[in-house]
Amino acid sequence: MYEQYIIHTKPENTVENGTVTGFQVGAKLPYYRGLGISMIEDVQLTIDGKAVAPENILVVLHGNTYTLKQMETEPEDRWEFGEVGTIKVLQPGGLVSGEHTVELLFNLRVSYMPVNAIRKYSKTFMV
Amino acid sequence: MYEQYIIHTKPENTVENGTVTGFQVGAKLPYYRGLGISMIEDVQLTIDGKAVAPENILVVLHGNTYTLKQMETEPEDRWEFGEVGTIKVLQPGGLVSGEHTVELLFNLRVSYMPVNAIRKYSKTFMV
Amino acid sequence: MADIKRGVSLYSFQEEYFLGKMTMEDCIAKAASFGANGIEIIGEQMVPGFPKLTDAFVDQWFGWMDKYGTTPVCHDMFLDFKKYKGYVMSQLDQLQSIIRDLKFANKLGCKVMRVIVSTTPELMELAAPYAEEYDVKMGIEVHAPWHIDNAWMKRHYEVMEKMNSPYLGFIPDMGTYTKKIARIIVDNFLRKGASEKIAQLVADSYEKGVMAEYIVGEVRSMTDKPIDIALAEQARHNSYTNPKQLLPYMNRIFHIHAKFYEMLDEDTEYSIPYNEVVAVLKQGGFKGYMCSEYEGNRHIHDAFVVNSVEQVRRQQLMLKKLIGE
Amino acid sequence: MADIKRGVSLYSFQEEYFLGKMTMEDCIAKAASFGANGIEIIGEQMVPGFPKLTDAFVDQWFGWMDKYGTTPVCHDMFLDFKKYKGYVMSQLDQLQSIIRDLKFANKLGCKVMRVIVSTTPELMELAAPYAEEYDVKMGIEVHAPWHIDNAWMKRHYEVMEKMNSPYLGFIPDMGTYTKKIARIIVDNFLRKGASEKIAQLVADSYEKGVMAEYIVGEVRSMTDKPIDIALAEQARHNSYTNPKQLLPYMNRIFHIHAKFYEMLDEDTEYSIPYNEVVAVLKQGGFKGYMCSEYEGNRHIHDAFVVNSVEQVRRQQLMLKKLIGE
Ligand SMILES: [Mn+2]
Ligand SMILES: [Mn+2]
Repeated sequence: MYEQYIIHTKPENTVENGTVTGFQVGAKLPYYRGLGISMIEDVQLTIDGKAVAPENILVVLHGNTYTLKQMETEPEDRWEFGEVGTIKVLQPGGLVSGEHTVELLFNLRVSYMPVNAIRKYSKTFMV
Repeated sequence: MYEQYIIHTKPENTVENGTVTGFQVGAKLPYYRGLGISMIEDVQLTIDGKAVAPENILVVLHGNTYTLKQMETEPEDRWEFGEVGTIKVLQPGGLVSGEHTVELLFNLRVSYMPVNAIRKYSKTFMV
Repeated sequence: MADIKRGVSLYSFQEEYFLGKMTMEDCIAKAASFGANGIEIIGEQMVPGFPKLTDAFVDQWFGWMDKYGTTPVCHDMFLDFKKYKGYVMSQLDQLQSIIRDLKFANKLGCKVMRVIVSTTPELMELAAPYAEEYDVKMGIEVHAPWHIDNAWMKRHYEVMEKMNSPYLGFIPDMGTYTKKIARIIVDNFLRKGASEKIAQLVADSYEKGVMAEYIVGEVRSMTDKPIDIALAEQARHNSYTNPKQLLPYMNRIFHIHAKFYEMLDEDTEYSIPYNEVVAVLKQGGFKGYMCSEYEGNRHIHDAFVVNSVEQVRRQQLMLKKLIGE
Repeated sequence: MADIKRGVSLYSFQEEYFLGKMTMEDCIAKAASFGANGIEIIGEQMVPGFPKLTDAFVDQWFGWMDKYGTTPVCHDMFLDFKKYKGYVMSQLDQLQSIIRDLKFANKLGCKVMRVIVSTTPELMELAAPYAEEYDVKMGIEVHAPWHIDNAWMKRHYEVMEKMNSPYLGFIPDMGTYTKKIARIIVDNFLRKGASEKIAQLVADSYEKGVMAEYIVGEVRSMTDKPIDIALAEQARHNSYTNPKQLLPYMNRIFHIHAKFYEMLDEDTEYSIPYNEVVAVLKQGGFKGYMCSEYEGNRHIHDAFVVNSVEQVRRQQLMLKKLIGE
């Protein structure tokens, strides 16, 4: 459900002050009402089969940037339904040109569900 | 349920024409309404940890003697609720005097149950 | 005189009968001694040579009824559609089996036959004319975890409406109103090695009305122990629904199985709120028999001597008060 | 004028909204165009900045209502009691969350609030005075596989009776009357690799009303494939009960979720026999709104372009005929 919409835009390198600090993808939350950020229990990104370390993932929502650690304690701000957020990966040099496969996984703690919803999608792009 | 009543009397050697042809135990069916014999899908007897071959087991009910094979095609005759039947084991020489452990298992195909009821009990006797 | 009548299913005394401590006559006498003058039997359980009935047995049966002032009320029928391994009996053979039981019930003077829940609505439709012929009402047993308005029973209800026959109806088993999981069942699991903590969780959650799916899910997240999982699964096999659900169906209810697990005293069944249940039956104008169905025996007989007679005595006293005899 | 009123939960258009193909105004306009003048929303789904409501948004909301001749009817509330990992919110914090949603509903002119099924009866009792204060009726959603007389709902019913407040009641979700498992759900499983044979077995058995326990048991005896087992488990998550079951509770029913999976044409929902359901609601004298709740979207959007608008149009036409407008 909503899995195929998880990765909204293809990976692009992140350039900050003229330096490539990593790469980023546009993403949507695969859940039908949006969710307070502290309930997004985990975001995992795998690039070409290799998992990115959690500390190298940032989530940017309507101008607010969160580390996964910071997300745990933010119940008020929400990832709205249909909102395009940005998942940033800190990886100096970013991605070399060519084919890359991205897998993005969301682990959502939805209170009325007996177990967390884990939803993921994988897609290959030319970067 | 009813398991502890499966073995009704302790094993005794069966003497026929002066020869010990095997041994036998008195038994009750562990089910609350009795059952047509063809629905007693299996009877297994283990003596001192060793399973008796199916062809060496006979079931005697109110004067009728059945091999396990014969039981498969007898729907009319019933093992009544609470009835003491006899499980005979063909084993020339029978049991030597001393301690013996008997395990008796019934596999019952009860139509309204999604899977067969398998009920067994094990007991040690001085023979 | 109260509209609701009292009876006992001799099933209740199965432990003593099985052990040879009570004969069928003893069972009937005990029921009568509690003022429960309706007698329900499982033919297969206590009538030797079932389904054959000898004239001698039939004479004796009615002799007992006279002697103890009792009335035959109901025969509980089973349908062995898996008589042979790997083979399911044809529908016409199944129908023959039902007719066999209708004749059996008729000969014993039972005006009601309990039909086992797995019987299909199609078969009930085919059997209805025979029910009329033998003057025996066929009631599909509404047994937990089924309930009177679930999908299976809806199909049965459609057949009842379509046939428009007074010979088809429901026999609600009061196990459907199990508000607390029987502690004798939980204790049995504990004797088999289930964990105290899981037992507490299952019993508490069940009583709160938590959906079985959630209980099983939570227990699975805590343990892999098969006996603990099996205990959690009890939440699927037991059920509690609001007895008010019977009200739209009262014209189709002519008999009740007064299932019980444990009478604590002469007023209280541990699991089933009989005060609620009987209040609804009165409100709905129920006029048939409530027959005791003691279910505790096989959950305790591994560890205790069963006293079915005392259990039935207590339940009958409770029913008498609740009915307002 | 017919007693039963028609509305749409904007949830129905979630696919198009999510993809940016429709705005909230478009959703309201479409509902109105089908003569469904009651508007239900999930605040969290479509109101940016929920739970805050700016004056500008509120003005716009009522502006839309005027423009399209619609009426705010219901806000669907959620209760995030697991906001922090490993921690369950205290009861008082949960109450605050409910009050927050009551205020939200009140500001948008909704006289009804859908309370999510996992909400405890104790919490409803605590919240009842606030429902009265904000003049918003709280209806616990009776969502499959729960049903209106099962254990959890019985406890809710007891609170309703105890509080004797017109502000507490039930919102039956018509998913409870799913007679056939949605073929779009089965097809989704087939796309994920489930076996044709298992799919057929599950769909047929479910339609026959076979208890989920038996369906899962049979499938497990045939295969170990996780996707096949998951398909069998659908029999646990779906449910069909006799809609007559609503009759004893009509005085507690003030709103209906007209859940649907697939409208085949303008008369037929594949899974849910709306003719049966509406007949019971009429018989019971229901006078509230039935709001379309299109559930098909997420079961087909992996393979098809969703057309929620056409689906809702068909359902509204069906409802109009059945209601007898
Ligand atoms: Mn019963
Ligand atoms: Mn709903």
